[in-house]
Amino acid sequence: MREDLLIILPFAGAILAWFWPTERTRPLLLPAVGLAHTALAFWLLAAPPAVAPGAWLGFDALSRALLPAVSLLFLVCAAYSVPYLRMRTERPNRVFVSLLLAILGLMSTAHQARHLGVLWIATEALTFAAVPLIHFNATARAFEATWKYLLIGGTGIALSLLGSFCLGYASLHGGGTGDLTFAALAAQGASLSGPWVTIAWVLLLAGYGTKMGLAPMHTWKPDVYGEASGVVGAILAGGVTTVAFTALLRVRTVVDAAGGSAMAARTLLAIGLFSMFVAALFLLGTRDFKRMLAYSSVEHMGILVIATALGRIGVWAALFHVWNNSVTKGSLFLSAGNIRRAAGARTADEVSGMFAVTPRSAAIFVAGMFAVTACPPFGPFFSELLVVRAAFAGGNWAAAAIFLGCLFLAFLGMTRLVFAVVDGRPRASAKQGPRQFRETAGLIVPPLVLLALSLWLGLATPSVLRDSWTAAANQVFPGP
Amino acid sequence: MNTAVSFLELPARLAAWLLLAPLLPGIINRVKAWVAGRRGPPLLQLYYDLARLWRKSVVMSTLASPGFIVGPAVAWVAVAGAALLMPIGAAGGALSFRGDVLLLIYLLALARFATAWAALETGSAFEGMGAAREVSFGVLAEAALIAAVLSLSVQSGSTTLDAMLAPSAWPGAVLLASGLFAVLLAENCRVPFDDPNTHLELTMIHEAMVLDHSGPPLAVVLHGASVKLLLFAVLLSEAALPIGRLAPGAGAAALAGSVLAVTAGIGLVESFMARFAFRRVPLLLTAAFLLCLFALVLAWKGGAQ
Amino acid sequence: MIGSVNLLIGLAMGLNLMALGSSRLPSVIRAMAVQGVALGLLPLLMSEHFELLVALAAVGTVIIKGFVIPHLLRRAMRAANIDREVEPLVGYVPSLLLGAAGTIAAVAVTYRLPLLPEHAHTLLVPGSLATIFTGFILLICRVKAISQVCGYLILENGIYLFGLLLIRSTPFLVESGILLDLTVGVFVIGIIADRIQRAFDSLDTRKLTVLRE
Amino acid sequence: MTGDLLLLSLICLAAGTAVGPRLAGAWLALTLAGASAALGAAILVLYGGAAWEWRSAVSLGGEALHLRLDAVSAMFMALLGVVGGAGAVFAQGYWTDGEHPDSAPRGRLWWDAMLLSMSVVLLSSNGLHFLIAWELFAISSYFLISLERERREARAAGWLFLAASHAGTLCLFAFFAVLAGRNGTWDLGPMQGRAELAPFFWLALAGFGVKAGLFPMHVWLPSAHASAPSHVSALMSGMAINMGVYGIVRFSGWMPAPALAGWAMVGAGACGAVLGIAFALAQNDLKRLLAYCSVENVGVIFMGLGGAMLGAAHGDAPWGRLLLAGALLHVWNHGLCKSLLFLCAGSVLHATGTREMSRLGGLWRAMPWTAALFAMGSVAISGLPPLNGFVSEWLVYLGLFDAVSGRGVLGWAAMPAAVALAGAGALALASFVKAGAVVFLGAARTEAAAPAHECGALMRAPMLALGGACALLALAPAAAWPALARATGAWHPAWADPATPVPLAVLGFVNTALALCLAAAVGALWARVRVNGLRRAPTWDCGYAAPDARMQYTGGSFGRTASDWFSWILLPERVMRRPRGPFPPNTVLFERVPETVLERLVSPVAAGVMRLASGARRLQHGRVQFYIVYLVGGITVLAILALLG
Repeated sequence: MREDLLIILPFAGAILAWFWPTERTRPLLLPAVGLAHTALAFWLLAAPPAVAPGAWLGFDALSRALLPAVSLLFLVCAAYSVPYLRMRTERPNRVFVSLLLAILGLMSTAHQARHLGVLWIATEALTFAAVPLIHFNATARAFEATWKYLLIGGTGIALSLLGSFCLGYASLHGGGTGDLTFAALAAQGASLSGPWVTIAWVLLLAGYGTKMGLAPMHTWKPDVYGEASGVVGAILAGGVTTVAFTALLRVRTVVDAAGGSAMAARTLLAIGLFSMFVAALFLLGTRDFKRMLAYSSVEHMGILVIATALGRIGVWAALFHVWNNSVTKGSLFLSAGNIRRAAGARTADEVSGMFAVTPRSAAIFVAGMFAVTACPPFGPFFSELLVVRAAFAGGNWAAAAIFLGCLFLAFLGMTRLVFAVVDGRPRASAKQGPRQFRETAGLIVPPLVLLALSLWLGLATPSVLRDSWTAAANQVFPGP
Repeated sequence: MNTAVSFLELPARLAAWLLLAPLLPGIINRVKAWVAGRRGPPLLQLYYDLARLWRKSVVMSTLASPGFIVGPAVAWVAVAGAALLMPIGAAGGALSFRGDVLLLIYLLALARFATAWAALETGSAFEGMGAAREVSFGVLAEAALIAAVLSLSVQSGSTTLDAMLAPSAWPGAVLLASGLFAVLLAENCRVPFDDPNTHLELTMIHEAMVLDHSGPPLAVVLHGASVKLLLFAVLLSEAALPIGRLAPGAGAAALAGSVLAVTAGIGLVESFMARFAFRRVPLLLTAAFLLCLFALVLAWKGGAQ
Repeated sequence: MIGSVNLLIGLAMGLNLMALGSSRLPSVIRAMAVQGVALGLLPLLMSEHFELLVALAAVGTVIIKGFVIPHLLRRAMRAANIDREVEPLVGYVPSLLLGAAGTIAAVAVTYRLPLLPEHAHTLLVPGSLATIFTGFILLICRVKAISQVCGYLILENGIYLFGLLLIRSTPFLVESGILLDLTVGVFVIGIIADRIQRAFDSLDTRKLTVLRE
Repeated sequence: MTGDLLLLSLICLAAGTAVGPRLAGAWLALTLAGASAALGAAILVLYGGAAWEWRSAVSLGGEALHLRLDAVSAMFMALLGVVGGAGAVFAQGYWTDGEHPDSAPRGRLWWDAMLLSMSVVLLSSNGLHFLIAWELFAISSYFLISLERERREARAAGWLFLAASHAGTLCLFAFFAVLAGRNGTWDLGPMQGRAELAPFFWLALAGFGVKAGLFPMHVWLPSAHASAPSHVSALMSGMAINMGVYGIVRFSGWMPAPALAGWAMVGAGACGAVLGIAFALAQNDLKRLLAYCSVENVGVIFMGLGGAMLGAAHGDAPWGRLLLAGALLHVWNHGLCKSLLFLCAGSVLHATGTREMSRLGGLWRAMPWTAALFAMGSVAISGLPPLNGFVSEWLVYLGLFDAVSGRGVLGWAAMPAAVALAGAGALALASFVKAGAVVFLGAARTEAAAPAHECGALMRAPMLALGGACALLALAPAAAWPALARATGAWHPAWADPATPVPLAVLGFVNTALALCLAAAVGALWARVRVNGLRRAPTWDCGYAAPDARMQYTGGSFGRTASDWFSWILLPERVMRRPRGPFPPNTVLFERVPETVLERLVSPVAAGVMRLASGARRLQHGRVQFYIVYLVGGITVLAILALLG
């Protein structure tokens, strides 16, 4: 029941928001619902419910390991979006608020989906629900970004549908009843038709990989993250990508059960390393600090996928990294949003000396940059170190070497760009911002909280989380 | 190792070194005069000069700091100290301990540092040239010197001057002696590296460094130079000949003889050679370094089988 | 019955080539619409005993694919008052040849695929592969936003066709999923196309290259 | 007792980090307290003997805290205390809130942060915590180097440092990850039996070598040390690079090293010693000269370490121990002298506002203290008796001589090393005669040097303290032996014998006697000059009518002879217009000595990578059709990967 509330609550909130009378108070629904949702999620984390084996929806180990992170990120972003929408009174916020809540509901659904079809429907609804949020700014650039998001994301979604059909057909061909719950598919195991499983895996990897933003399917990401507002960027990068990653994990259990484990690992490792490499190259050159965040997100999706290829320890590290990445990216997106708003520009050619203009946001931005490039003592350092360790333990020397090399290039690119933005002398335009930007507590505390969370996750990972990750890893890799 | 220092011995040695040293330039000049068929200056000329300088008053550049006076004193003490470390035949050194050879070399380096520093006090371009040449050629000379003592230490298996300088005659000795002789000429600014009694500042090394010195400081500089010359002469003789193994009397005689021979050799070189162009000086020093290096390899290989 | 199914699928495959070859947007839209109707009818033919839900879903598909979407697109086209030329990136003849090659390849590939006996003799798999391929060609080779939308919808048709393989096992899921996809997707796409046209007063995607490195 | 002192020091430094930006006075007190507590703890371990070890149930990042201060880390901890404290005092006079309202508070914060992280690095005996502290140390040094954010030069130097040190850190990532994987725990400790770990020592060598500025990984060092505020340069050069040395000492002692590593270290050390000082000789920027001199000394230290590893590998040869002791003592000596010299340079910079030697001169009159201390530092760093630099180089020499006399194959390593050491020593002498003379002697070359003033007491006190420490180590080197004996023992159990193998006491006696004789001689000569009478007159000008300050020998011309021998690697860039004709137009001479490894080796590679990157970025051209092509291509490749193999 509680787990259903996770889904019902946000949708109810969305509907409420749609019919809410006043523009000024509507945003308050976001933190309200977010708070309830987070409380519920953590309660479930502490006291997980039993899951009926055949259920289409259920709060199983995997959703227990990941959903709270998404919920937490949403809560903080919701808190941030209240003062943010105060600043954006020129735009009506009905669609924004209700769709944000709807997205939360859809994310909860997708995380809890134990059925191939339900998972797909939720993901694809998520894709389309995000569209109005992306062109919230209603600029020409925003529409262009939306268009690309739609076309590429839609194609990806279509491919994952095809993949789902193939998997279903694999089960049918193997004499299955066509029950598309993951449990049933995994139970069917070796009798699944091998070729169809392989085709399904490739299509699903490509499809959900498009949602995650793995190279070379990442092309929509910089445009969207660059044009969308900080809140939306944070939720897309920290929440929606997580959904796609969960989907891949669930599918992988089936593929492993069908005996395609080696093939899955091979493809995951390849696409992960490629994503990291591409992201590193782009990070080296980009001058736009919001697009930089997009490429960094591509890099971290690559890290997740690589970790997934490295067996159970790898998956454990990946789950850990999902939490770290969500909170750290969140703080980066929010502080970057502040800086962008204060400077009125987004490229290092137009922005500099932000330490003088927005000292707090700049400090958070720099700290978050160090955090996301795996500098201790923040969370990502620990998870990425675990990934490296897993790679060495598995004897993947080349993979580990490429991994570290890409980390290095990414670090070079990000430090150069970030310090170019925060250091030096502020431009005259930024001195008195185009739209008098003030660093109010409401705009500073949320990113700060996320940063603190990243620190806390690294230095004192709560045992309940560790246990949940262990359980999830065991669910992804059953058996000894 | 006898680290005990008897109270009589030390002053005696010191006196010997300090009093005998100024003879050498005199001898060299006599030899040159004899070759050139002139009468030349008296043998004790340097003693007279030192005495006169010691009584003179001092003219000091307005730019110079007290370092201008300190430098010569430091250099003189360093050279004298090095001399005390130098074993004299079987008698050994005044103070002998493991690794004293390095102290000796670095005391000479200290002297070089002090002289160059004092030279630059005046801000004169001549002293600048002299100091620059001194320290630059010093690099090669020091490398050669280290190679030389390293070969001695390999030969004798010790790093104590007493033991190192009492070797049995060995094939490398000739190489070593020739190398050391070249180093001696360079370190003491003799022809062909430098011409002590030229009067064209642009071509001088040591003399250029002390252009502005006068009175007692100049006396100290000149005396220190002569002590250094004697020191190298002794080092060369003892490195080349097995003096340490002779009976005390014979040893002393042999030592004195060989020092005289070296001095005369210097005089002959100065009479028969012209000063090299500066760009050729490094070549000559490198040659000296290589000679010492060959000696080293010879010693190292020789002991192997 | 297999015969009639194959007939419809064959028709759809023919429409693929028409969509590829036609130089005018309206005919491309028409091709897409007719294809949608044809495929929408298939489930009614394939499920031997009548199921209400399936029937509803089928009808819905026919309505949306056959009438709503074409209407939306025509409206967007009219609003954008763009010339009706498709303006291909790759010419018609090459794309036609490509499509034909794709169709042949699809048939060839199908023989390599392990299929259940009852599907082995239908054109389902080759038809869907050919249609998907066509969709991709349109997506890649056309510059007009609307023709790309058509490409996307044809791609969807192909996938729908493939989904019919599962019509026996999980009929309702397939139907409803695809239905949802189309409704939401097309509405959104329609809206965005509309907005883009207002923002750029054109639906030429070559104008949409501001966002780049 | 040790534990309490360490705790006290950590607490003080943490508190200093917290209050630094606000309260300068409290910060100074806390920093001094912390530094002296660290020093005290180190002395307790070094002379009390017992290593201190502490395991706690408190876990950080899932690992239980495990701290240890043994003789090896205590050697470095002691230096940390001295340099950190001295630099802090100096900063109060040198980088005041009044002159730098923006950066001074940040400087105080990062100073303590850096001291704190360095001491945690020295203490932590757990790989994970070691890495954390190591990276924090790197980041805080970055912020210290680029303290003057508004200066592009400082920013660039800081970024170069950050990039280089991150490359090293990633090597350490791999290194510790492998160790953790092979040992099954992050806990660190002696793992000498595990021969299979040997190849991973290379990772450590790369990772720590970058931080130590081991040639040719020193590319970041000159600009970082030159552009940082001088007290930071002192800390960087006196302590930070020694952290890299610490890493090597630590892990070469704890794990088996490949046979080749010792040779490589001796080779790199020898090259670094000679080439580093050659670069120094060619510099015109006073602080760059000092920075390159650090490269030289690190080279000397690595010669000793590499030799020690060879000695340990060849039957624990006693000369190996001499080399190790010499290297460790040289860490102390170099740290003290070099921070002293950087502080002197700082006071020059503070007084004149320029680091270019060619614009200075004749400063001794205005700043006698600085001049005298710089002269002392120069003698010490050139390894001349009676000062401390000689003592450690003497130990290294003895080790090398014995190694050659051993007549083993190792002679091939020791012989070149000894010659290189001699050459480096002589070149160092040349460099520092040049530096001291051009800056402090003669006449002021430009008006920049004219309004110079002696530094205040707050800046003079730490300089005097460091000078005193140098003198102490020089006159009583035997006092350092117990510490060295314990350190060598902690590094290699076979080398724990407390008896001195070499007459350090005699050397100390000789140094003292020498110092006394020098004083006496100087006094006597001075008295004699007084008696005879002293007259001041212009420098003898060989008939020139008007001697001019610009007629003086410049640093460039002074070092020219020797640096020409190294022009094959220095590759100096000269722009020269000689005077020609009866009425020559104004002549020009511009000289610049680039950082060859950086500009001829690293930059081209970086440029290549950037070309690749900009090529890749052209793929993000915004045409959505092609994006779909990428997508299809991706699927195809994935399919091929899935089906093949």
